[in-house]
Amino acid sequence: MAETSWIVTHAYLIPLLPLGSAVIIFFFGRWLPTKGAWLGILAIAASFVMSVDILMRVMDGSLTVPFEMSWPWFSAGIYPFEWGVLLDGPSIVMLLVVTTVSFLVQVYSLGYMHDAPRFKRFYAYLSLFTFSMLGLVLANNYLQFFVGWEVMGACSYFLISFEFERDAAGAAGNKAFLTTRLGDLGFYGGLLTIFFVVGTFNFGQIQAHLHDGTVSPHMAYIIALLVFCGSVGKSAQVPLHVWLPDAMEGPTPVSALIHAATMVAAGVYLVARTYPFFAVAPDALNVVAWVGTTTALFAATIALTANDIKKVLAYSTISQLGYMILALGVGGYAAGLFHLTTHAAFKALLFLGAGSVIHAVHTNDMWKMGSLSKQMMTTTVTFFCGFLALSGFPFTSGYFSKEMILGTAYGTGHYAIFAIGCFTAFLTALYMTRAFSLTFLGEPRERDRFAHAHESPWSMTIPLMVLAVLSIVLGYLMHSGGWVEKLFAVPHAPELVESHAATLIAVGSSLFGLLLGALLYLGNLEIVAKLAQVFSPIYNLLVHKYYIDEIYWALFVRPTMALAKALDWFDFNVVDSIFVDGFGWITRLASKIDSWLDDHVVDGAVDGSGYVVTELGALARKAQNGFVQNYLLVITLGFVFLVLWKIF
Amino acid sequence: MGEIGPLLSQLFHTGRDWAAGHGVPPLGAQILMMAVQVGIIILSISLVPMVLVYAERKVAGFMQGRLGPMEVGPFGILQTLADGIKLIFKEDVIPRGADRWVHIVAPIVACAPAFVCFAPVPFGKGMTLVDLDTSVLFIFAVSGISVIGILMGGWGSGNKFSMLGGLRGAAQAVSYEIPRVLSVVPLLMFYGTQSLRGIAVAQQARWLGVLPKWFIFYPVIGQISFVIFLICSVAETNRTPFDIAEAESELVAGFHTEFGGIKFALFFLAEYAYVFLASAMAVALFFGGGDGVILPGGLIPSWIWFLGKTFMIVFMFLWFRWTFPRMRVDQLMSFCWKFLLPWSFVNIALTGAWILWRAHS
Amino acid sequence: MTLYHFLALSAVLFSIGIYGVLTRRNVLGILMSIELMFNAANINLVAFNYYLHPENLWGQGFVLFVITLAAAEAVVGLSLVLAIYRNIKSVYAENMNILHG
Amino acid sequence: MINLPSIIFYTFSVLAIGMAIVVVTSRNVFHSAMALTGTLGVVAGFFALLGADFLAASQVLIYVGGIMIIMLFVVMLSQQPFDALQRQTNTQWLYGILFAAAVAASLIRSFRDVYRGVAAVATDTVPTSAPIGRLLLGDMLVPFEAVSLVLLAALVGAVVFGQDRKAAK
Repeated sequence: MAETSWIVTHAYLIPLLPLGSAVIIFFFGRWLPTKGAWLGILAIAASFVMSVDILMRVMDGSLTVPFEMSWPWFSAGIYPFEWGVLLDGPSIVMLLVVTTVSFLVQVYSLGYMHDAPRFKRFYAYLSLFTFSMLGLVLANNYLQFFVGWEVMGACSYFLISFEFERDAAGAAGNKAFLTTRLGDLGFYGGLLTIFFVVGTFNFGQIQAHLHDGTVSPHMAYIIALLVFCGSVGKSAQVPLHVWLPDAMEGPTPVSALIHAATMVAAGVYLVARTYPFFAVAPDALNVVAWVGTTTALFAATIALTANDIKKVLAYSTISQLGYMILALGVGGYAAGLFHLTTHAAFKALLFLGAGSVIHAVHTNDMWKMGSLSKQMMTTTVTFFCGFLALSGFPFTSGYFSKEMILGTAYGTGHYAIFAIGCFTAFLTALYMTRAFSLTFLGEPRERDRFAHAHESPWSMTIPLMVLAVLSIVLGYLMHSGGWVEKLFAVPHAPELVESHAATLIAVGSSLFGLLLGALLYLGNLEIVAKLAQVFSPIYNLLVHKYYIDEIYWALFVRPTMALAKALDWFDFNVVDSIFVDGFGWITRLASKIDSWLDDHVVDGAVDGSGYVVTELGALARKAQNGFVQNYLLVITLGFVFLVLWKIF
Repeated sequence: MGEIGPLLSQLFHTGRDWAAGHGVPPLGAQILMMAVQVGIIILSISLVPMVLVYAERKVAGFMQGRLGPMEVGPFGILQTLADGIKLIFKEDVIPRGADRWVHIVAPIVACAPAFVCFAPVPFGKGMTLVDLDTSVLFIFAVSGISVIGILMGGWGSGNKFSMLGGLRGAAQAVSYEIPRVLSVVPLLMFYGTQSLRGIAVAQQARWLGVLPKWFIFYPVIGQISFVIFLICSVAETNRTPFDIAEAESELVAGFHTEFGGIKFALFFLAEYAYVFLASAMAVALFFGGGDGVILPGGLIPSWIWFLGKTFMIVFMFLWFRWTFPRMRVDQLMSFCWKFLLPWSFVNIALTGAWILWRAHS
Repeated sequence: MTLYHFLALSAVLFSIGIYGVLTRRNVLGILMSIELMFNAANINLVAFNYYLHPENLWGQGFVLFVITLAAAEAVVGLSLVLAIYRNIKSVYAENMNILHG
Repeated sequence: MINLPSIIFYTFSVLAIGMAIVVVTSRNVFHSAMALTGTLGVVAGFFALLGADFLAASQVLIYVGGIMIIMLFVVMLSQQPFDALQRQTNTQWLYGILFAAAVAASLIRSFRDVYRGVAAVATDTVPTSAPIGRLLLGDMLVPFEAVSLVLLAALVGAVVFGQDRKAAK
């Protein structure tokens, strides 16, 4: 084996550095300058540098992927479990995505969270989150993956409920936690099935077993769908998407990092990791594709009417995640991961930009903003870059990845999906134009807020600028630099039917969306209001997010609570009154009898023995006279006897 | 003048043979010659304090811009002799409340070990009375007995100031004994012997043929050891700046308040004998004993070198006394336990590292 | 000079120590008597070492431990005596009897 | 047989036993302590006689230079003026004498049975400090470390017991 560089053989340090900083900040952060924030930033910066180094080595060919290392973890019976590091295209790109966004968000938070309480804890959670995400990304087996997955879920829960003084934040945290848990249940079942069938968690070994007949196509189908449940939960796909909009209760940097760029993408990554199963069971891929398509369309429509800037972005995130899932579903493994990468850059940018805006005007409601470009130029420009990228404006990074997805959908003959995808692209452009115009252009709608708005500090704008540059050029870099083909190579990529018409339709729908949006929202806003009135049924449906929350409430939460109440009544009236009270009565009767016996029989014996002991003790206490040397005298006597006994 | 060590040894042999030849049993002759040797040592050590007292008064005088004693003899050189005679002829007072026997024995207990301690000191080539293998430990152990004398003096006087002085003095001496012993440990580690003579002999070498390989010249460890040893020796002898136990202005005169005449002289003798002993030890341990510097060819005999260096150290003692202010009793203790003790441990560790390094390179 | 001489001497010292422990009223006296007993035992150890096993030094090593432990014992014992003295203003063993039956 | 060691032995024995008797009989605790100091010194002499030079020095250093001084401290701190006038033996002194005598007699008797006439193997007395050092850091390493822990515990214990809590407040 060729000389492998130190950084590669110690790749496990990439997640461990943030873990170390998390532990230190948790326990000693209080005494560190800036509450240990710089420590977290330093750790993630180191991880970032290591990731870049690894990427460079892969690109110049000095490191051949996949590169795997593993160490024994524990063993259960005959099954050894390992933890390990698997470096291949997806994991390296994810490493970069996670470390970059995490690094920028941590820098950004220095400014954004500056006055927040529990600053130290925030950084500790961020570091812990980064650790779990990186651990997941580097995992070479499902178990380690699952551990990272769950720790990440816990961190997400902590951070959503970070401002737990507000009830909404607490409730949102619970909702997120429980909803994703539902998906994880499927994931867990999938894991058990995998282990039951294959007997190992290691990705490579599983892949080897897939083709030697250990796993029947049926079994693969079941496993693929079960594991996909996890993705649905974590990546907020229909029908488990409800938690993500609510998760916007968390601080904005958290939304950017966890609920836009990294954690929610883990679901996509999971599907990518489970791809061998899907490859065996194409039916499952169809399910995936349609779930993704539905989600993409569904979320995009809701985003059209949302008034909260973060909600718009949240639905947009769901929609884009739908795109990625869609891409994977139609066989566009590379396209999905490519979109994941570019999306991470511009969605993090958009969230951080929104955070900057919120920081300035102290509200989330877009109708209370307007014309902010006059006050915050940097934010506007950078946000505009993100907006273009998300809308798929030609030659921005969103354009390349989205194009690739739609191209794949068309090229593999999924025409319905392609059509819906194009329509979603149109909607995306439309709602993003709406959001951008309402926030930054037009007339200031609330004078006070407008007057007090100001540009954010350096620590917030610099990450924005970095991400803006990435949003614009990343797609081009990866596409024309051949990174996509090199890093996301998959053994059996589908044959694509090239079609310029498809490309034109896709681009055209995006541009049309931009145009329509500009017409509607740059002009007189009253037309928009009128439109809403004309289409009020649809509008209301969208504003109420298709009543999904209400339906869930009626279908699941209410019955559960009613059942709980019924059980409570049963517990109180039946179990308590008959069993517990009845037993109580019997016990009392028994104890009365016992008490009589106790008084007359047992106590008599006790008193009697007590009397005997007292009398004997009175004799014995004379020996214990508190005169130590007297005791010693007796000891000496014993000693003399012993020696004498030995002699004679 | 030449080396007198072999000469003396020859003399003793001759003396023993002569005595044996004149009807004295061999054992008796042996004991007799030992007694002669011991007598010589005791006599010369008894003379040392007289010199030291004179030196002290003169040094004090010069440091304070005075002349010091000038009346008795040329330059007052017979002053201490006169003082000694005076002390010897004074009335021997035993206070009424005193514990009589303890009062009488105390000065002897304080003084006798000081003389015993000189047995293994290598005054020059062949001038070690008893070359004990454990001589360093022996000196520390025996000089520790003097502390008992101090306590006896404090107790036996039947005077609460004396008792307080005795307690303080003993506490101080016991405390400083620890870093003092520990400061010598690096030497024992380094030279692998506890014999003072052995250590002194081991230092008779040169770096690059020029710089003497005395322990004081070993970087860091030598200096730390020496400084700690010197400070502790000053404290052991209850001298300024560590003289809180007998501070004239605070405790009358500490444990020897009630002692007069010859008994006081014995305490006095003990103090100066210990100053001399500490200086001699320092020379043997840190300054190569009788190793000459400038004229290595033996032009100046080793014992002159030894005594010369010893008096240099003695001068440092006197110098300290007239330079530093007195320390408070709590400062004294915390200085010992919180400064000297940790640093002597550090020094031991450093020396260990040094030895390991030396063994591996 | 035989081993028996030393053993007899140490037995006598030990018995004197026992007598002291049994009869001294003063706790300090008891502690001193205990030291006597320790030393008697130490003489035994060194003597056995010298006469029976001159090839090694285990006896002497053991004595070092005894001396060390005696120091520990003395220090703790004496600080206890001081603490008791502060409380009941007495160092007599028969006064320390608040736990008697 | 009169030679130097036996002269020394008998002299030392008389001294040791005499001073030991003073230790247990003296009315003045300070005198007891002084006598004990003497006894310990003589024991050091015995050690030297038995070829244990390092041990002799250690005995003097630790016992005389350390333990006895602390003991004298406590004696000085805890004595009251009338102490020296009080009887210093308790009511069981007669039993004490009897028992001590019994112990001595039985010990000597049993020693005589087993060890009578064991004379020294003729060996040169060699310096013992280096071998003892090797022994302590070699075969006796575990007890050596354990003893260091015991000393630490004693140190802490002495500080805890010794501090005057009322005065500290």
